[in-house]
Amino acid sequence: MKIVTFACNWCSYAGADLAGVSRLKYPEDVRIVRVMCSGMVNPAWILRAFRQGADGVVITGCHPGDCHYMVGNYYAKKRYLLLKELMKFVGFEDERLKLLWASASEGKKFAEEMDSFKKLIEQLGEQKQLRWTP
Amino acid sequence: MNEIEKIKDALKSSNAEKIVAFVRKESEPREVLKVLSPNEVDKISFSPLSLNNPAKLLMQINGKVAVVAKGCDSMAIRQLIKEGKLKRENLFIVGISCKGVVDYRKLAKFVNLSEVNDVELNGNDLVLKLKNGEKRIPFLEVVDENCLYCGHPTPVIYDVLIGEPREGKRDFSDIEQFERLSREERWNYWISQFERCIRCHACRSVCPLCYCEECMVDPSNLAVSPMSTPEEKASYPRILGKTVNARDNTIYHLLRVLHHAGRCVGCGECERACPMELPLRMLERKLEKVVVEIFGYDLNEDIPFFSKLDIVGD
Amino acid sequence: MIYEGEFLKDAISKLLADGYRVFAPSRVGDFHVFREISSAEEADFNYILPRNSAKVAVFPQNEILIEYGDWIERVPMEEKRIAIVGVRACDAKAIKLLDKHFLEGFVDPYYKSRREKLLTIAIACNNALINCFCQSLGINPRKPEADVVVSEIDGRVFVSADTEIGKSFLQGFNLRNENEEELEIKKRFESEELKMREIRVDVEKLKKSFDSPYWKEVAINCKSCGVCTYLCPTCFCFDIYDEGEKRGVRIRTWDSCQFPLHTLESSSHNPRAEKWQRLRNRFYDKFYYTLRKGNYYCVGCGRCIDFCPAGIDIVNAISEVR
Amino acid sequence: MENPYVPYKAQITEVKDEVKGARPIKTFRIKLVDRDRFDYKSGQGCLVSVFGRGESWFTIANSPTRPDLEFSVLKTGKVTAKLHEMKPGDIVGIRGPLGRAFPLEDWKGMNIVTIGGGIGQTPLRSIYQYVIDKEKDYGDLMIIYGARTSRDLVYKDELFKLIEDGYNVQLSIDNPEKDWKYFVGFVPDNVKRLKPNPKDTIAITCGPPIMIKITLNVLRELGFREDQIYTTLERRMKCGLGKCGKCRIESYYVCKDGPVFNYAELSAMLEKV
Amino acid sequence: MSVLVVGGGIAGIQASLDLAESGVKVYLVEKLPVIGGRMSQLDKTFPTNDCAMCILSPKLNEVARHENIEIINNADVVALEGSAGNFKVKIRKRPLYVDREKCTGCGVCATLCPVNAVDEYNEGMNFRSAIFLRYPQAVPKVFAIDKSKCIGCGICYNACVAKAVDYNQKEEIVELNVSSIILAPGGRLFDAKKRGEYGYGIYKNVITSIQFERLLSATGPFEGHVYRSDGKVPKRIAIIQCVGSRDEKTNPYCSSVCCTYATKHAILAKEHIPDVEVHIFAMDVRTFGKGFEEYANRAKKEYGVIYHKARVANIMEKKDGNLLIKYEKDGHSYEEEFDLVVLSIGFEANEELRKYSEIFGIDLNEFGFVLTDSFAPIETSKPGIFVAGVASEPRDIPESVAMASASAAKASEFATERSFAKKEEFPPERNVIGEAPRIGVFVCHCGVNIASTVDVVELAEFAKTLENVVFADHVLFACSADTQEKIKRAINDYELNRIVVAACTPRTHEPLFKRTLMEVGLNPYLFEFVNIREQCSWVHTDRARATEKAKALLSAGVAKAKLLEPLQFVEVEVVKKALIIGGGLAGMVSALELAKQGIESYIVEKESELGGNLRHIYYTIDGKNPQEFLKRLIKEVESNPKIKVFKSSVVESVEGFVGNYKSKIKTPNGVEEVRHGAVIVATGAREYKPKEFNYGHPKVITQVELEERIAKGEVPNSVLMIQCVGSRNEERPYCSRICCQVAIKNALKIKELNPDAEVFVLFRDMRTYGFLEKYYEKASKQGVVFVHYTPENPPKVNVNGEEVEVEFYDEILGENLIAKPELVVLSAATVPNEDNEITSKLLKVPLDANGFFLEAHPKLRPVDFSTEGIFLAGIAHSPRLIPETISLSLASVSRAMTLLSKDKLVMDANKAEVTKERCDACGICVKACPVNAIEIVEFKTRTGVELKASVKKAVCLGCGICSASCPKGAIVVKGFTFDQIKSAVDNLLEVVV
Repeated sequence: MKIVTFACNWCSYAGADLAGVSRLKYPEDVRIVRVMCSGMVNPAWILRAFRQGADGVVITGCHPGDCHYMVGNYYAKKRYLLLKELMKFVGFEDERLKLLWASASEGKKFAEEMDSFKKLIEQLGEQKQLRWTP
Repeated sequence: MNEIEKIKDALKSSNAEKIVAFVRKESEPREVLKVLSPNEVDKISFSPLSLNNPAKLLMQINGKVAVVAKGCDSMAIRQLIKEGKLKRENLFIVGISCKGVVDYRKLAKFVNLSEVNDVELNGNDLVLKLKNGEKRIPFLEVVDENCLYCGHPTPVIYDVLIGEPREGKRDFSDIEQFERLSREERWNYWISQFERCIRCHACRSVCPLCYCEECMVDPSNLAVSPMSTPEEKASYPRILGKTVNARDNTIYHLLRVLHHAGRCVGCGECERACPMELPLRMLERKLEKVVVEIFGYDLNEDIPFFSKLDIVGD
Repeated sequence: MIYEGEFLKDAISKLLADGYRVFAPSRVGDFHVFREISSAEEADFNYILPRNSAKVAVFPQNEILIEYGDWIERVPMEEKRIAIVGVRACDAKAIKLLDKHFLEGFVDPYYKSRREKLLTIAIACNNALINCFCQSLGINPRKPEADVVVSEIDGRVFVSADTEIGKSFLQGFNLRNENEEELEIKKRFESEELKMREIRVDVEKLKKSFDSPYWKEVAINCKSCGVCTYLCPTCFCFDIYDEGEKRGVRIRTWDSCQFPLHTLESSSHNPRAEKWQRLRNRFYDKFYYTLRKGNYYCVGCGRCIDFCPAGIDIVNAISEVR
Repeated sequence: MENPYVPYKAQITEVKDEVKGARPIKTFRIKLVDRDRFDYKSGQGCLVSVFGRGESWFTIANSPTRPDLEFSVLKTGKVTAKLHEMKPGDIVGIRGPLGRAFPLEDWKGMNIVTIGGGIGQTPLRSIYQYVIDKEKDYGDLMIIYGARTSRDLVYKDELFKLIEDGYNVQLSIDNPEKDWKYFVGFVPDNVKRLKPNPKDTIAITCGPPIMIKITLNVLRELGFREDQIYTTLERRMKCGLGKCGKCRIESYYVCKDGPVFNYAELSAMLEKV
Repeated sequence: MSVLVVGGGIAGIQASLDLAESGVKVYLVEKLPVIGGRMSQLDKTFPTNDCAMCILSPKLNEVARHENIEIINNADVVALEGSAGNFKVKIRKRPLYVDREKCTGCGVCATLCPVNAVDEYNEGMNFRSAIFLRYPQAVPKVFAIDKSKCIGCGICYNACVAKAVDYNQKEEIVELNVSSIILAPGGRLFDAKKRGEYGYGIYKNVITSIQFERLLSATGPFEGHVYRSDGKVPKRIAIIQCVGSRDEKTNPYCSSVCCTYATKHAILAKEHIPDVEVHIFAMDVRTFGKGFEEYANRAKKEYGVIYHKARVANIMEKKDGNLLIKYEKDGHSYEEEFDLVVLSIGFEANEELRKYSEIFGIDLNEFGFVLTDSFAPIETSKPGIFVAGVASEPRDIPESVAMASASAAKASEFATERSFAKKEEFPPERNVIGEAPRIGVFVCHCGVNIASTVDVVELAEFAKTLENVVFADHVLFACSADTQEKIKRAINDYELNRIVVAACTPRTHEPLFKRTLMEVGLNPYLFEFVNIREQCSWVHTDRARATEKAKALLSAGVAKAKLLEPLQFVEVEVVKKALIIGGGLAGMVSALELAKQGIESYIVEKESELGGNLRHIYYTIDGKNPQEFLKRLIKEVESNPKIKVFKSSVVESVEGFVGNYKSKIKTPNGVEEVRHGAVIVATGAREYKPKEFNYGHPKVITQVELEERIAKGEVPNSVLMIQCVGSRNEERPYCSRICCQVAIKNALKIKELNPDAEVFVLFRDMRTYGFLEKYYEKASKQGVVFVHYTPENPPKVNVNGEEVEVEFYDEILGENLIAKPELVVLSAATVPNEDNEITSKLLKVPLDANGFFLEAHPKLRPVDFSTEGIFLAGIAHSPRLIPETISLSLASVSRAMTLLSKDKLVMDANKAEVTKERCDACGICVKACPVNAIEIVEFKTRTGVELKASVKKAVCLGCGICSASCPKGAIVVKGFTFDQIKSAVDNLLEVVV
């Protein structure tokens, strides 16, 4: 399983760090890409990730109202919902795309959510719908 | 005075340097968009076969231009004005309250098109003036399906309006019906559609909103300017290869449609242009449904969809 | 010869049984596309012209040239025999033109691997579409050039084979010879012209009007999409690119001279940067440049006219050049 | 070539920095692995393949009379950027020889003038090396070459060596520089100054389009006929076999029917290059 | 001239950094060999549970690197001469026995040293060697020999490759000229043995709070696992408050921080041991700071921490090591068994203060802390010497940090010269454009932190196989000074032009490595950090899989590094003026301090006169006259030529960006436009107008109203005060902090004027923190009756015509009582200003959940906003007392000076940028930008004019909302470009597990 997680620099990345500092465990499949803000996550990256074989993609950002840039997470949510709805519409397993609000102090939440997401993805199995094959 | 004369009169009154309007093709009853000089006004034609959206053509033309625009065309023009691609003061818009256009491919099933001299809408019937005689077809049977869900039959922006204003509607029943299918059914349906796509990019080329000179899905070994460094070129976005397979095609269409959130004007050019008849409008309409129902956004609003922050959806 | 029954369907069943990959028109909604089928039921011959051309069978849109890791790992070649069933005269002629391109000079091994094992079964046209103009290009739609030709005339199925491969294929079928009357019917059928559009190609005029502003005028509404070239049965341009950084495949895909990126050089110079240059290039390519190969590279199928979103019409454009 | 799309395996044996800076040029020397070098003629090219990145066309920069294959690479895109990262011992793919060569056989007994600018010197180098190696077959050799600055000159060492050895090498740079002993000005100006005699002479020019254009005028003024002037063209190339259509000018495929053309052929074309 | 800072704890660090950043030379004297102070021992910080070391360590490194700061470690001040502006100090540098210049901090000596000495850093819970570094992240990273433990075996001397060990090092006396001094030696922790009844030092499982802190810490004795002395994991923990505080026998004052840190300990204990039960025994729960009350509520509700309002009488040890606690609650005695007891020990005055009081000639108060004045909380009794942090009163980190900044402001008044680091200090930048990427990879062991889970050797080998990597190595500590040298050497030797470090989180050490790059002339943006500690080794256990993941992360990092470009810092001119919104105490103090530093300011006050809330305060608890103080302030402000006051005015618009604002002020005389470089928000707060307890009835008034009456001479005969009116409830969960003090102040005043008056105070927790406790004591002694109530059973105020009666439950008597006081006085909450929201929108700065302004970081950036150039002063931050307000206001000036003292501001280069060739000027990004940093601009081209998007670099925050909005990737944030991230994602997925 491969899970790509986009984490905003200010909250979620710090939250993931906290999970580490607290020695909480979550699956190795979760791999974090640092971005400045969840509002920076381009839907093209998400589609690309699925194309390159990601089994799940998580966008994490600050809780609504907590964005370091005031509104970035609202943009993130809009983009996420649009993409998710479209994916659902075409019959893609949209559960594979997840939006998570995690603050810098929610290391525990981060670890738990990653754990349960991994379990969900495991149930779905390997992502084949958008994975590129010659 | 009939419709076409009214249009001509309006165009003549415009003082524009150029006219963008439909002209009848010689070999078939199809109307084609042309750029005419003011003295060629009499060449123009307008009928339920005036299918295309002139908005994209307008972007190529400098100076004052008069244009014949249906409801959806005017939506596109307005959107492009909002996005700074057209200037209102350079446009003279002859708006036409639209009763819907014909699906040319459907029409071909009813009649040998080379026999058709002229078409005209008469009540609920499409009247075909043939080389010998006349044929009536219920308009509903040949109307472009997209027009059945039209939200803006009356132009939203115009200088002269021809015809009585008519109400649009907001109807997502077809989308809702599709949503009720199981996930597997939906996926199978779409994958069988996307499988057919040959990535000729006609959908993108005709779309009035896809005016980017370079697209996200284009390859990256592209020179930006003589001064650009190799790194710059290499950093050009490239999401997909050129290979045409159902999966990459899916990503291409999803990404293209995503860029139209809160922007798609519903003219249906993408579907009309598609040689493989992919139901592209369905995707756009699904997105419109999300934008309208989840976010409560109205295309008529001045503020762009993404910038409207009091709506974040649930 | 005459066949009693649905020859095309029976032929497909036999071809599939013989291990051929069979390409045939298959129905999608209200139209047909040429694609590979796995049973005779998938084919449908109630058509005049499929949306795409039959070139997909010999020159697919994507094809892997090389599979690589650290170095070349595999060079895949077509191993199976291929059959195109239900091809029209225009598309059949187009394959001959593609042969010229791919097999003269450097021999394209991938094309060759398909072509040398190819069986074509054509159908004669009974009707023309609104934008058909093959006759003015010297193609007889009622007498396609193929291994096996099927003509349905007044409810009778005429089957003939001009090539060895066609003849040997027909041996497996229960055919009877035509009688006198039938021979006459067939002869008359083949000599009768269909009513269709005509293209007037004046090479001298084309030569003179190369720099004419006419081309800009024709191209004003051109969208620079690839509909015309991707549907064209004779267009052969392609691109090669590598997918996968560390291990992957070198792929050949169709490309279109109408895309601005087609000719863009890495120095950023683009010899055909403007869309009217590209459109002109397409027209000249079909009717002027390729004369050096001895042919027009147009077979008059009319697809590019039918499906051009801008209504650009090659017949008008070439005929009315000034 | 059995399958002309499949490259030969080759190994880089030497990498030389020609030009450093933002648009660097390196010269690579390569040796085919598992087989001998293919026969080629001056002016022909090859496609160098880096799996994962793609292929790029390079004109072979050394004469067939010399060992191995050399080509010079200006870093502009994905393949060239990758090549620039490579070092001796690395493996690349190579397809060739491709394209039409200079008719050096036909030029026997003639005087040769090569007029090059920037990296356009590559095919000319192959010619002058050939002519030097077969000196008795040819008349006088004049090498005219210039670049924007002295740092942008390629094959500097070799050219200075030729000057030492008494060859007629005429260098130039666009703007004055300290310690520059040779001509200052554009290449066509240098040609104008040197006035090569058109009698029994073939002029081959290669470089930036604008330089070629002006040089052509200068040569015509000096009395060269169109069929005495040769150049090489550049186009986007993918297959190198005259199939993919990208490099096409009219019915010519630059990769197969070119890149060498003489001006008589070029001026007969409708599409001006 | 320069400033001497005594003490290298967080206060000394912050003061030094503020001074240094505003161009003042600083000598930082620390008695230990390393700086970091108490905070370096903390695991987490309340109320955000931020990792203390994570937020401290960047500051440590900043101090170590700052060109204006000289650290004099292992030293004390021994003599002082001269006066303010011209002090001469003598400093004794004790020998480290290690040459500071030579030591690389590699630590080989410590691993070989045969001595086992008690580790003070871990509070005696494990051992260290005689040659040691106090803690791994310590600055300066120099080992020192503890001579008292050294056996002189010579092993370290022989082992040191750098030949840094020098047994013969001698003490040194340094003489310095400084213009002012900041005293920040911190406090001392109470010795728990003095409270014999708790058995500390006798019972093994009774530990102090600082020991518990070390237990919790990942760098503690058990790497973050909480064990008892016998290795058992505790299941029931008791935390006992006020050990050495609020105690007549030891220290009568309140230590202010213990209640909140105990809450933190309880929460962390729960996080470490999910099934643990934690009981806190406290007389009052004093969680009065910003966000603390909410923190305690979370502890109760989310973590199930149990608080007892109780006094612990004694503790007995059982045979199994468990402890029996005897405590009194609601007049009854109880006994309960626990397996671990944590004593929340308080602060005492630092023993060194006595010495300093002599050397410096400054006065101490009755408790031995530095004496200050309510209206001059930063000043000591000697001009030119200032105090910060716990030296003058127990206080928490944010208060100490604010005070440190404030002291920096005061101290720099005397420092007339300012000097800034010159760019030439770094070698000229190497141009790498056009070069093929040559990447150097450094994989960090982080001691065992990474290496125990991830195979770092294999990872370094793997790195060598990656494209463009020309050098890869693994190092013990990537952040150590010797690794920096190694990196520099590798850059030079291998002509590296990109550096990737796989170590901890980039949030801590990124600046360190960037600087290392700059030191060898490499653009700092050619650096990429790969997090294999917090996001790999610490969260995984399976070595093989963790190593595979580390490979993927590294491969993604290298892929991104390939595409990194050199970026240039953004420079902005600074307009050396400030706009101060609000003309109350905070605004005026700020303006005056700015004026002293030579900066002009504009005060915008919405009322018709200056003064704000201070206008309604007539006396202070310590008997000062605020009205006189106010008059003096107003006079000073209005006569100061550097201050322009706009009364009855509001700020209408603020445009621009840090260093360069243009604002419109709507004044009665029309709109004025002013230009300024910074904004100080000092909009204040107000007293809540209660809706409860029949407020509005003539006999039910608020404390402010009472004070007004008393000031007028209307002293009541009987008063009943109700605390927490409008605070600590559902609507306003926060504690208003000041009301307990106000109640006692007024109670004492009434008693003073009318000794026979009856005063009742109904309270939930009396929060008379710090030295205020003595007034609480005094009030009790003077007969003020304090009655506890709970929110579940609040008092009732019944109105009967003109009369009021109050019904309340007395816990000790166990029955409802009825009082009929002359006045019911409500201690009403302090609530945020109504127009905070307008100001917040105007300045684009956030508010917290309660409507107060939200600072950039509650711990270490209490007066900054996350938007640069905007600062926060006074009670717009949160409710606070006069000295605290002054301190916070001075702090905001100090922070503003770090910017206003400069001519040019240098900003981070990770900004959005438009690739013009790709831009279609569709304007989608323009509308998406949250700070309006993008505009459509006309560009001249060869053929005419083209419209393109363009980014105002100084405004851009680099958030990248624009880049995700752009349909063609024409606008990207440098350092996070479309392709850099895409490439990272690709590579993250390519490595097969």
